[in-house]
Amino acid sequence: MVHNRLIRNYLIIGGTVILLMMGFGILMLLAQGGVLSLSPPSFYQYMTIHGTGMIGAAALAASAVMWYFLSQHVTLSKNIFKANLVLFLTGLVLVIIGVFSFDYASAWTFLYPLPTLSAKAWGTVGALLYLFGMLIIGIGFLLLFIDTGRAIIKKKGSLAKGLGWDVIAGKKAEKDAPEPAIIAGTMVAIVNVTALIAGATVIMMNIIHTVNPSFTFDPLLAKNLTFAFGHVFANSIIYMSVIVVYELLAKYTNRPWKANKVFLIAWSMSTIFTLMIYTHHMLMDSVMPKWMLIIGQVFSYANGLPVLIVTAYGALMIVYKSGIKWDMASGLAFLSMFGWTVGVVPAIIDATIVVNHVMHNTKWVPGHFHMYMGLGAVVMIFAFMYYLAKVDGGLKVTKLDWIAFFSYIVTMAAVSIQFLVSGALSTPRRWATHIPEWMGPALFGGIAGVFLVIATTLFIVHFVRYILQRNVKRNDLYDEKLV
Amino acid sequence: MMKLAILFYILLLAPGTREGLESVMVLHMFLQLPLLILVGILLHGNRDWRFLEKWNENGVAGMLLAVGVLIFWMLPRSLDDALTEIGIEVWKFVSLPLLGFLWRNSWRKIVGIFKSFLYINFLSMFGLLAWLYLGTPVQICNNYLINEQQIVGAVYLSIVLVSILYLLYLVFVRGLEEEAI
Amino acid sequence: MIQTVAWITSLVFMLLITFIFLFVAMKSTEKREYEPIKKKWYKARTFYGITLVVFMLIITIYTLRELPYDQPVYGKGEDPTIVEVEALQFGWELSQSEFKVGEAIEFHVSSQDVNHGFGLYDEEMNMIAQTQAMPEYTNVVYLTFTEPGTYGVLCLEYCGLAHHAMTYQITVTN
Amino acid sequence: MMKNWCNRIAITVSIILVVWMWFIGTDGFTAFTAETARKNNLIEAKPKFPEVILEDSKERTYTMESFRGKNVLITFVYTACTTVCPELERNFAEVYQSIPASYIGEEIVFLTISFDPERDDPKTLENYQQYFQSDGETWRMARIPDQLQLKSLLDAFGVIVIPDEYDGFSHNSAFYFVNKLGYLENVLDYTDIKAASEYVVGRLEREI
Repeated sequence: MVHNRLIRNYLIIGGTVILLMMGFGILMLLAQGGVLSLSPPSFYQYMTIHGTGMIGAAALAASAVMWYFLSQHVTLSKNIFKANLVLFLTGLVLVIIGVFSFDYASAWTFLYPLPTLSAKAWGTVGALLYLFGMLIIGIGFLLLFIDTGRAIIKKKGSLAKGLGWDVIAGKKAEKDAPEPAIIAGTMVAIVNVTALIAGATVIMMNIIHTVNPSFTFDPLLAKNLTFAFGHVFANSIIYMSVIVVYELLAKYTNRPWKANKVFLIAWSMSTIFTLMIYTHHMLMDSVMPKWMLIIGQVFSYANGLPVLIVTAYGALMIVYKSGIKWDMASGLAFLSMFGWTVGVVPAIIDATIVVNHVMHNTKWVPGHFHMYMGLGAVVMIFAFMYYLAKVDGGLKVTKLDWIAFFSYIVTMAAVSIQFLVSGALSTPRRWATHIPEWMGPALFGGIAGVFLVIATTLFIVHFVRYILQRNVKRNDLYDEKLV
Repeated sequence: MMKLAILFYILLLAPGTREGLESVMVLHMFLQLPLLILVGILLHGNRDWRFLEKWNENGVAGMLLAVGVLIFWMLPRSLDDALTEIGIEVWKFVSLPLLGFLWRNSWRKIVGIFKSFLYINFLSMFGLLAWLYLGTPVQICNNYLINEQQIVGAVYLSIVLVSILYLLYLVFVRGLEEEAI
Repeated sequence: MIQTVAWITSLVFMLLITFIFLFVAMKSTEKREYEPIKKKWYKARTFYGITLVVFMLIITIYTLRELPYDQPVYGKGEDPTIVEVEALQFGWELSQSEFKVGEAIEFHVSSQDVNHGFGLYDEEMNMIAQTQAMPEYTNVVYLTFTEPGTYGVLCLEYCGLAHHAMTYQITVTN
Repeated sequence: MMKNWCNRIAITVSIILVVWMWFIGTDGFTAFTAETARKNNLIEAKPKFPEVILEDSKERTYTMESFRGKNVLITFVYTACTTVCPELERNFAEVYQSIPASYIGEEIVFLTISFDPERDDPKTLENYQQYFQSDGETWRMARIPDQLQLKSLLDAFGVIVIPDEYDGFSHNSAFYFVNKLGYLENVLDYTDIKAASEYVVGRLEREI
């Protein structure tokens, strides 16, 4: 029933791309730290590929996590899942050609009209390759999430029931609430289909403008749509991956992690807030309607509540005095909840308008998302990789894996914190060169990054070993093996 | 059904209605074009059309052609050319009924997920066109005034809004009994 | 200074969260029945949740009192100096670049090509204000310099290959 | 099996048909609006500026013959226009200023032609000049008093002018580059000042 080969392909491609993108991250930090001389065009090309690649790869791997657990409850189309992978790789190739062969470097935010007005740094071809690449990747994901949504509707009747609104309303007992995988799947289907509609519109718009520059569009609306797409899509990564935490911690502790009313309300809140709070990216556009900006702050605060009160709290409660047997998978799952929670703090601080006024687009911003992506979402993906290697391949971990585990925590935290420190020092984000006062943290981060890459490589190596194993009867035997 | 379709077609071809509908951009785009599509749908009716069972087995071929024609008529160029070039005008009266015919034939045959995909795709395409026609300061169609362009944009926008509401109704309230979307 | 407050607040809460997770991890190997734990901590959660919501509400109200978008109230005869700021790849054009301490200034920021960010830095390279420079739109920053010195304008929105070179200098005298 | 084959052929044929249709309809994916198509055709056809009599702001009358030996950059406007024309002329002025002074008047003349001869008499045109610092000599503004002649010019250069309900016109806009022999050589996007002035300067330098 579960198509492990496809899942493995998703994870290994996602994991490897993440690893490679870390490499580009190190190069950028070292260049900013003043020890590596990198020409600005190369720096910005690396920056473009780093952002695009990280988000794309993490979303790819996260969708495999969701697919694995969701397909145990609803009927998902294997063909669509396969098509998404093919489209992703096709799009990726176009993006890579656009960036490296045609010097395209508009950052993954490609704010209109930058793809067209590049000050002659790149031509129409580069921009079109990149934009079409993104469009193709988007189509793949759109198909995947439509399939997710349709499968849930088929099983549950409607998306409202997928989010358990009938349970919230009291029409149904709490014990009949949908499984966490279904709730998360519903939420992600809703927000990502919305995000991808916005994304397709704004990408097509950029394509039209690139082909025919006399067609102009409203730049403020373009910015809104771009962030509505980018913010939601990036956010959804963690909501897809978190399913592994629900499943794993419940199994390892032998304590049920069932949805109750509070849980359901929390997820419904996340659904709505995730769609609304992209405006916190635009707090420094005073031409925006003021109420939208205030919403940006208020709901960014509120969006911290579901995770702080329900998800993280639930994780702590389930682990507390449970006699859990720690292994790499459960350790990473627990770590990821820590990463997510701790990453919420600088995010909320930055969403405060008065703070944003002096911190927006400083390195504080990458600081907070490296924290909850690097210590949160991506760690969930690694947790799933170790879980799969164990239950499906019966692969044992070595001491090296544990060394990698702890060095990953330290180095990823170091990378995030150096960004935050830089942000507090007002270091602007996305600068190819730094003045001497700003170089220290960047250099520190670059060096930490090298160790981070080593740790991640060990994670990936473990997973590759599992893939390369032969003559193992692959099946889901977790119950016997864990307890 | 078929008689009705032919009658309708002749009516649309009549010089009076034709010129009347084409003189105003919004009527041209949102009345004449859809009515021509309707002709094709009526022409198809409820018949089986045996040969299409073979040639349009899973609906993909028909749908591709239909969508291709539809996108062609959304290019601002085509609308302009239909007024100035007789060849394009003839093509309009041939291709759009064909579109309706193929659409009717294929919609029931294609897999559910592609219906959803098409629906969602048109949301973003119509939204884009609304944005283009409403916002751009340059004249997109040479044969129509700029303010006509904006009315067209407004109609596109309203179509998008209604479609979004309908979609929300479907996925949150009614659910997807097959063929619903 | 706001950056320091933000940094310290973040640090405090991040450390708090770290301690809680460490504590739970340390207690995890002990084995107890789940039901009593659940009961006790669900109760605690209600309290914790309410406290958190109230705390956030207070912070929200406190931080939303004065927003950088609001035009300050000018005293009688105190007309603000309006400075037109135009950004373009890759430089700044300001209608005026010398100011006096205490002078009420409004920077009207726009762009001729792509999106840029108008970031104002003091002599120690700390940011004191910013807004986005957008084509077709004009964003406004209200500022009154309190210290004389040389201030910098840095581009804060990625705008192309010379983004980092897009700087400008402002002089403020007594 | 047979059925399957038919279906596959139908899909392939559909795709080919669609691509072919788009290809024909957009002149090989080069022109998505009638305006671009018009420009492309003009650049291809290189029509001659017709024999029409111009009357400029200084009430002089002449034909294009008098510019023989000089390139002429042309725009079409009507002075009562409040939307596109002022922008067109502002951009025109910027192109004018970006041309090296030694070329101005010697190698190239700027010419703004009004297609509203009734309202745009020499007096109005002279007024209009002041908004854009046009000197009336190296950048002239003129009308074509004869309606038939005007129409022949608009038709030759593909300028579409539709009267609207508020006594104004909807019209398409561009910079028209006419060479020393009086043939239209290029139609430039008026919104892209940089590209237009680069083209003109490059063109003049090549000639010298």
